[in-house]
Amino acid sequence: MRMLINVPETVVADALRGMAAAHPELTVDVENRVVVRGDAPVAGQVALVSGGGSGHEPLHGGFVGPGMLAAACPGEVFTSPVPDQMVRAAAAVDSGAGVLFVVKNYTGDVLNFDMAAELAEDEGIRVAKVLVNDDVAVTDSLYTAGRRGTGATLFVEKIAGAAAREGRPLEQVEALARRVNESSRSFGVALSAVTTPAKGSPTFDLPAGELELGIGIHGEPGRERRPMMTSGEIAEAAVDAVLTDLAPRNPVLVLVNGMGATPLLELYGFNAEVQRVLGERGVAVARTLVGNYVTSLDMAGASVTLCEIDEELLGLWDAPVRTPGLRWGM
Amino acid sequence: MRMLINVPETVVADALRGMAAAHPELTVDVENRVVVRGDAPVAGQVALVSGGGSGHEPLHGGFVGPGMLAAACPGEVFTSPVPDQMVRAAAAVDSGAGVLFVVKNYTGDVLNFDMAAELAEDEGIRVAKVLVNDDVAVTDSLYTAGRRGTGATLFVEKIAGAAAREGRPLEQVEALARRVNESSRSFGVALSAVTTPAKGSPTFDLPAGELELGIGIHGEPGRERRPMMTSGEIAEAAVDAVLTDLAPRNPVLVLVNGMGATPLLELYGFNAEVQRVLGERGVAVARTLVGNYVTSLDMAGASVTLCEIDEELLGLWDAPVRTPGLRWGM
Amino acid sequence: MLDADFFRRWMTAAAASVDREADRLTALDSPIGDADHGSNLQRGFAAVAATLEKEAPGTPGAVLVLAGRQLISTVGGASGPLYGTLLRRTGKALGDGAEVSREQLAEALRTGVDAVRTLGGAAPGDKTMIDALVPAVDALGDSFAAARAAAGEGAAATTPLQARKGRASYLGERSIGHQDPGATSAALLVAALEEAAGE
Amino acid sequence: MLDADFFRRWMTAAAASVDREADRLTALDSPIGDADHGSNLQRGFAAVAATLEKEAPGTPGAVLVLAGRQLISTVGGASGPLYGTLLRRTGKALGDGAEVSREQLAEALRTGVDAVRTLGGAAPGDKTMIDALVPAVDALGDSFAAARAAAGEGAAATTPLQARKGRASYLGERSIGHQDPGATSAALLVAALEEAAGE
Ligand SMILES: Nc1ncnc2c1ncn2[C@@H]1O[C@H](COP(=O)(O)OP(=O)(O)O)[C@@H](O)[C@H]1O
Ligand SMILES: Nc1ncnc2c1ncn2[C@@H]1O[C@H](COP(=O)(O)OP(=O)(O)O)[C@@H](O)[C@H]1O
Ligand SMILES: [Mg+2]
Ligand SMILES: [Mg+2]
Ligand SMILES: [Mg+2]
Ligand SMILES: [Mg+2]
Repeated sequence: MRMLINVPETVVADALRGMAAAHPELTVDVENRVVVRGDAPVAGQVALVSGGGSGHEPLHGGFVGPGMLAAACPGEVFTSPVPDQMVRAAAAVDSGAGVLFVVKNYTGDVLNFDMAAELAEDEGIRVAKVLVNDDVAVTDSLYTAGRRGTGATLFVEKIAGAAAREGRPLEQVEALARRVNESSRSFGVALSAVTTPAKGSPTFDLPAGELELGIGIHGEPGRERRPMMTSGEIAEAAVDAVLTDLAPRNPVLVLVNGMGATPLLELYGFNAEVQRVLGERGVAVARTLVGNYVTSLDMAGASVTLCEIDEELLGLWDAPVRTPGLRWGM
Repeated sequence: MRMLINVPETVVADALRGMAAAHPELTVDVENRVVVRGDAPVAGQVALVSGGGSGHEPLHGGFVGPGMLAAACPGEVFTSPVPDQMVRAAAAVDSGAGVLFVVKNYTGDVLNFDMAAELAEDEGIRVAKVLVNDDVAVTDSLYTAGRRGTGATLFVEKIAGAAAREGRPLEQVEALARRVNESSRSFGVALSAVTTPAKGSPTFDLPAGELELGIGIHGEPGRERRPMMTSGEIAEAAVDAVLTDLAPRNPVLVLVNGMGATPLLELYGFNAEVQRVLGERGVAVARTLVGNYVTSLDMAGASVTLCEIDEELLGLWDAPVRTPGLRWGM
Repeated sequence: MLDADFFRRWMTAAAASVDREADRLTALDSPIGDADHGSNLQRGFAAVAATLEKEAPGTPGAVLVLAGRQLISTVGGASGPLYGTLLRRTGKALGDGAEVSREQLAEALRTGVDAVRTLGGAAPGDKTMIDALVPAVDALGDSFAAARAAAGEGAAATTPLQARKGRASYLGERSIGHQDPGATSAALLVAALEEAAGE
Repeated sequence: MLDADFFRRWMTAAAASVDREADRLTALDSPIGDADHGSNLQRGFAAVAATLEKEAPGTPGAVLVLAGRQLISTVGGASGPLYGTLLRRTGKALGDGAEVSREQLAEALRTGVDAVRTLGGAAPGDKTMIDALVPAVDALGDSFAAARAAAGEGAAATTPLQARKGRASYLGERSIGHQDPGATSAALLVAALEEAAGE
């Protein structure tokens, strides 16, 4: 085990203590596992609440703050949080304007957030939900649990968060979030398996010199294993996979996302290839974000997310945001 | 080889192309390997120029922008840049107010920047230099090349960059940079070796279950190999090593820096332990930064940097900065 | 007849068994999942055992409702709401009598399993816990031993299946050839019934 | 006597030898350095060979000055300025005659090595390229073969030393037991002299 931890059992609690120390502007409830922006509830603003298994940092706790999430609920590593967390978060951030749950489409997240929504509504909180399901590696059919939520979560949380900050009503924020999700598609590759603290060894065996195409963010293998490809070939595979499902006529936001252990040097080089392929396919790029945003612990690899936008969405994307993981304009 | 690259020879050029695409606010000269803020030269402002081997991203290219570096010169992976790059960068950013070279203390960096300074002065540019040498794992003596420059580079570049933005003269910016360096100390640990693109295999053999104490950022082994320690024990070793050489009476800036492949979840957990130890040692903390800032490609591990500050330095630290890697207030 | 004590023994036996088998459950969850099923259930059933000891509910139904709630509040993931619902709905179906027969339990458990099917949308053959639970409920009318055997066979029979629900479904054909972790833990849960009965 | 052509052959032979041995040099730079010495010199000497072919300087001194400048502009790291200075200062010391004797070369090379010592601050025994260069210069008065042998021995003798300069010095006692990459490449450079002389 090559881990900078105390014991596997306290990994999430330890991280929350460390977050609290580094970010006094957040209120971190370590015991109940809720990260809330320090000034919540904000009068007149819809509050975005998200959450999911830990191990994808900065998602979601690192996206709490003005212009993005009002609160985040971290579960155990790769395990959806429990309903109690979301109910507590909703109660802490609701100003009366309502709460939007941003839920990545995994069976566990969906079931736990659904239960939380029922319980929160029982407490008199207005709750809307948006499901993020952008991963084209999974076919959305009767034969699967449906497309997974991955990189588009960042776009949904940022853009809907900006709309909430403008004071738009719950229905509008929800509709916008849904539109961002529907306009977004992702595809990821892994160059190494992931090692969870609880297991202590790689979740699957990926020999050097091979890669997994179409991976998720939970250390599960992909749809296909292939001999190693160049950065250019991977960019072609990823972009073309995304474009089979999304045919943008407007410019796109591009997220070139690292899975955790791929150096920024390589990510930027990969971005050069992604941009080349987009150019060759006639896709115009409005903004590009390169970095480790929706990660999978120490997995090496990357994903590409495209989000087709219009003037409204671009304005909301560019709007100020102030969180540990994404910050500009304030 | 688990690398997201085309061929080892083009890794740096590819990354620069990808940076150019993601950051239109920067001027990236891919052929000559110089990253310059788009609005340079800025009248009346001293210009900071740094550089070093690639593989430490976001350092240095990711710290180019208002409030930090005017330009950066990336060398090959782990290889100091050549003087031609620094001369070109200095010429591009000098407004007449002079240029400050921020140089990490490695033989290669020192020699190449020295040659560049001579050449730039021949071209009529006023050049001052500050050496960053904060790593307490190396004794600064006749028997070594002197302490290495690591995490403190970020503090020097940020604080001196803020002073330059205020329009302070070259001598003052230089003196301030030197003061930040002298007030800073670092210590790092590695949980895995690093794999460079050119070599394609780990630079040394570190069995799982062992760690290296007192490492640098170039994949060199540390001073000592030990059986695996807990996050809390590592925090004690690192903080205590720093405090043998720095006895802060004022509050400190804390950088809990990831070496590249250690997940943010673990880094935050490690920060919790670092803060605990600092508290136990009676060191007051003014600000904490947690993340991958001064990296070593895909090395797992972390370093701790402390910088003792006063009101002036804190004000400059908090001042707005707008770069790809560090951004707040604008 | 089965009293509250039997149901507490069931949960304690399940907790012990899940604790013993946690690494194997997580290992099964690695090639076709996210390597957390063992630690998820270990955490959940430890909490169940602790709560039952503290609160000591007096009827079979109350034991299961409390256990189910506890699972929902501590497990997370897919298995938390699903197993939580299984126990909670089974417990509710048992009503508030002080004792129930094995046949009543079988019937209540069928209600619980139906609730799991409704919640998760999985049918038999989808390579989930359902594939162990359904045959177990069918066999429970005969004996605890028969239920245990049926659940074990159901779990083993998931190996050649292609997953259509849960995380394993992302793998498509690559999910074939691996036993489902949830079906495996369901078989442990059913086996614990036999243990509780002391048979 | 040695003309410009001899010096071009020297540089070409050095480039070929560094190219052949690049992986070994990088491997030596791994346990006590940063695993780039081979690719550094490979890049640098390839550039030297290309420039000499294009510009074809006419005197021994001009060949080395140009080669040295090229190394400074393309290698980076510690070895770029050091080897660049070595060749540049040796070239300058050779003056602008069309031919030089082996003895003149030995003298000029001593000037070059002294410049490297001044620039890098390393003394013999510090486990650097100096440990191969100094004995080579001493032996060059005898013959190219003697210089080659002396440089090789000097490089080999760095193995038991503790480094006091360069990256390897960070390792303290852990640098003992490894041959210095720069001393090894210096020995290649000296050996290329013999090759250029066709001896
Ligand atoms: N929709 C579903 N219906 C029934 N059981 C399911 C469903 N989805 C997943 N499961 C069961 O849950 C098990 C996985 O549980 P666990 O690993 O704890 O949760 P997660 O998949 O969220 O990590 C699977 O092996 C499967 O048996
Ligand atoms: N101060 C010095 N004086 C002389 N030679 C040095 C000095 N520092 C380093 N060297 C030589 O340079 C070699 C390393 O070169 P290289 O790997 O290319 O540069 P870097 O150390 O910057 O990565 C060492 O093996 C040593 O022989
Ligand atoms: Mg899970
Ligand atoms: Mg180097
Ligand atoms: Mg799982
Ligand atoms: Mg080197």
